Amino acid sequence: MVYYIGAFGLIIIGLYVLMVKRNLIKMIIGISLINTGLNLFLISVGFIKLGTAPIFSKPGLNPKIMVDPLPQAMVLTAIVISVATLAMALALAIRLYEHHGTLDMGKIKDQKW
Amino acid sequence: MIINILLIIAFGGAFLVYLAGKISGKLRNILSIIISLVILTLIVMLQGKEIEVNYFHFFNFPLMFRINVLSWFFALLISFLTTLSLIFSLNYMKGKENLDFYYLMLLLVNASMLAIVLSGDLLSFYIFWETMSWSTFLLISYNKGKAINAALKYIIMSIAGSLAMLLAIILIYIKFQSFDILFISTHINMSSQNFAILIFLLLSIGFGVKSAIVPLHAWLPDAHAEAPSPFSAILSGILIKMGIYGFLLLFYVILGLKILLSLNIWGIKLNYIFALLGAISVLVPSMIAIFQTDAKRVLAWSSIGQIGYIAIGITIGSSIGTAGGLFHLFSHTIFKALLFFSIAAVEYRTGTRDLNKLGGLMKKMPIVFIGCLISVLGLIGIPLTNGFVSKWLIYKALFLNQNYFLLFIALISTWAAILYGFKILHHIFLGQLSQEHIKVKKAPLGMQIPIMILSFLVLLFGIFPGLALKTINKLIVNIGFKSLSVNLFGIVSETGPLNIINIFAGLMAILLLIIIVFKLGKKKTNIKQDDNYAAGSYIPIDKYHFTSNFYAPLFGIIKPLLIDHIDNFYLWVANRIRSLSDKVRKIYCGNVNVYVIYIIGFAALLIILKIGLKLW
Amino acid sequence: MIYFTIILISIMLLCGIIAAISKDLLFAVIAAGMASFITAILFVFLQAPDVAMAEASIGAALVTALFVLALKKTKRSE
Amino acid sequence: MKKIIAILFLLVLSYGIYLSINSIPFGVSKTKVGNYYNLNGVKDTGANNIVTAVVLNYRGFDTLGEVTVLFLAVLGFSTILFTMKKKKSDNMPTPPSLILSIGCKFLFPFVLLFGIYIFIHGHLSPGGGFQGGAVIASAFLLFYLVKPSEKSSKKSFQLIESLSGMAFIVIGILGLVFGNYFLSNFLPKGIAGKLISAGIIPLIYIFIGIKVGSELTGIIDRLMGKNNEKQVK
Repeated sequence: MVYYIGAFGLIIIGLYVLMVKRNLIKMIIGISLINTGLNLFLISVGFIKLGTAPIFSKPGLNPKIMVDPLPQAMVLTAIVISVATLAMALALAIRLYEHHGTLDMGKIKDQKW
Repeated sequence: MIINILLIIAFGGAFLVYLAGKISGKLRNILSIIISLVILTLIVMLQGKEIEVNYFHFFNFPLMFRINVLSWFFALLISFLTTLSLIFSLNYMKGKENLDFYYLMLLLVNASMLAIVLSGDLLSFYIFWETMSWSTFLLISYNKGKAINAALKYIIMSIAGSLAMLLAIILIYIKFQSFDILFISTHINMSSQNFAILIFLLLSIGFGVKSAIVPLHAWLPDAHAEAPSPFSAILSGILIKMGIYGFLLLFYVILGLKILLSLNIWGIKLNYIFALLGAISVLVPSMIAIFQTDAKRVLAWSSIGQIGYIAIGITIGSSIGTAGGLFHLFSHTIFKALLFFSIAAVEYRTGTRDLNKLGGLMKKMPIVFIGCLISVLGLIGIPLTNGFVSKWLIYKALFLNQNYFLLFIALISTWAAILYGFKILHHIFLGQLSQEHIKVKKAPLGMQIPIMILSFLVLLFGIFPGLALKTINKLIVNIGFKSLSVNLFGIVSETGPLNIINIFAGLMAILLLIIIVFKLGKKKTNIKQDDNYAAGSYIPIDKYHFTSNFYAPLFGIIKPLLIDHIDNFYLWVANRIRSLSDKVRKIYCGNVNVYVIYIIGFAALLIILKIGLKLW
Repeated sequence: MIYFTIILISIMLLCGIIAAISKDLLFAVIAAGMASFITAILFVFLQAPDVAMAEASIGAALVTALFVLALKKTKRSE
Repeated sequence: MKKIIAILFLLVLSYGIYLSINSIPFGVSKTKVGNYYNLNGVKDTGANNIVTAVVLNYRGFDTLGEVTVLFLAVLGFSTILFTMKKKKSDNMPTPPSLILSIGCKFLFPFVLLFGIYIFIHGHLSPGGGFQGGAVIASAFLLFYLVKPSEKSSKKSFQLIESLSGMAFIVIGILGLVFGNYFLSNFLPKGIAGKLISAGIIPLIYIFIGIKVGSELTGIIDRLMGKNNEKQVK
């Protein structure tokens, strides 16, 4: 249960950052926090009490008390994708900084109508 | 099978021409003309046949093509005019950009119009209607600049119309579980009157936009003026008649004469309302046309007026009226295309179509002048031109139906037509030749040929109206009217026959009289035009061009009538929508924080609702 | 064991809050990386060694490095 | 003002989340498919690591898509930073300290080796292509920390990346040829627990490792701002 609280705590902190902060890098940090929290939540959903990792590393492991491998596989790929998308977001932030000399969303007027 | 081949040639040929244009321009020109001629021949071969082809099964709906007299009549006009327009384009469009695209779109418009008149079910009708709308849109915007605005206006109204049409088609499908027009027409009398009225109104919006009946005409003047001139001829000559085809289909094929005449809202007959709209379309645009200075704009407004005549003719519901409407459609196609071609030829040589800058071109471009003269005579309805026959039929029908009010309006509008027809003729070909245009040459042969063919046709069908009237008679019998007694020179009706021979003889007698009077009378003395002085100083030749403010007293009288209130209304609506959208746009402020707040806020709202429901 | 987990999670949330409110972006980035690293430890507790490995190497190391490099190209304070 | 609204919304959201996660029991087996994978994974695929089996065999097509997304993101990243100007301060980097430079030089081959170990043993022990690739990328990060002026050949990275991506697809198509479907395990499964076993799984994981490693290294390389000198001039 405490894992759920930790995971959603991270997500809500990330959302707070996205809603309040205007600095672009800060917002990307917020996104990465949401990412981490979501991964934690997915893995903790797949957890089974007293379960073992889904790896037959030594003989005599009972497959019936292994934790769910599916969320793990999904999260594994999600982490790798997240790093690439974060890198892309950072690249955009860097370009915006070069062009406008600021990272403040409120000051970048080109984005507004 | 022959219909399938026809349409494959029409659509495939359009793309083939486009590809040929990538190889060489000449190949493209030749190929396009060959293709249009092949289509024309095939359609001529189809005369009098009634064929039905299922070409495709779309989720259990058989889509079919069907040819009968009505379709054949329209298909012939379409392919004939397209061929002439292509021949005309060869010279007119020479050296312009994106010609491949132009020919592709012209042939696509042609092909989709053919497919519309040949389609036997509402679904394919709608599909080809849309391809026609969109390819027309692309062609109108061909000249860029102002043309894009005109094209946008066109396509927005067109989309509104086709959406209404789509709604009607869906309603029909829900009611009858079929798209087949014949099936619907045999089962329509099982449905209630309100359903028929609904279908009538919805489809009328769709067809009315295309045919530019008055409250829906706002797109037409801009589009006609801004489109490339050979296409303007198609646009005015045949494309707006697609709306009339739709009306014919709706009135006499889908609904049938009996139901059409019985439709009413609170006792007012719908077809009378429609005829009244037609009358307004005749009167007001004709008045507006008088005071335009752009030649193509005059013709554009005049097109709305002539469409009004056709609308009056086909909605009266008598056989002679419908015949008159169809004959006027036919004559209008010929003489309006001729007028557009003449103006285009003048524009091609002089580079302008501003009426106040032109003048005195009669001797410079004789063939074009004769073509323009004949078409203006046809437009006005002088005897021995086809316009006379069609207007005679329409007046006759109005007279027989005792619609004296409509008759009065139609007559007044003819008077307006005389005014603007004369204005065009005078401003371009008569009067003083401007110094700029002294070196103007004759129109090239490729332009003269279509002009000559069309002039010939105007006179041919004016003198021998029976040639066309026989087909039209067959057509109106086909859609459920009683037959007219038609002969080569005219028509026999209840209150008196129309016989061109008599008129011909009478006119010849008058001509003879005039010649005799002039020959016997005093010899005229020639005075040179610029042989005169104002207050002792010589007036340069250019100052003799007195045609800048034609009909000024009249303008003072009917000025309030001439404001295009309907267009202003549309603009008002558009501006309202724009300002509303500006307000809505403030929601999307461009700040990511705010967007996230929207998302979270909405989620919070949902949660509150959920909890609230639980507490309830 | 459960107390240890609770302590770890509170540290993780604390790191997240620091990352959220810190004015110094470098500090915030380090805190976010810290939170990510603690998540990797939690993955081990949750019997997911694969994911833990990925999170430790990517989430904690690479992402932090990316942020630091990006900060070098822009500016450090908010 | 914005903060108050944000906190208010988040409080409501937290309450909603609280309500919904109450209904998700913690520490209980929930999915049938997970059980199936655990029971039959070794028999079906020959891989000891069920996560690997899921990633590459049961849901290999997902992984292909995921690799594509990764590729596209990196492509977008490089496109955005393509014409970046070099800052003048980067021309004179402060030299790294002695400990860092010696330590990194010493560690670089071992970290690289560790990464390769991880993705070769992906089907036997925790780890695999993604993790191994990330470790390789961090090895290169260490390398760049020591020698910021070192130029790496961008072309070779791209070549390796494209070739390994293509190899993945080629293996998939071979599966279509020799087996029944795309990415089917057409090689013999061998004895579970041995290094050479589980058919195509280690093969694919090696390619994924190389691909992810080179992509992430490319990102770091680009962000370090070394390859831009050519484009500026």
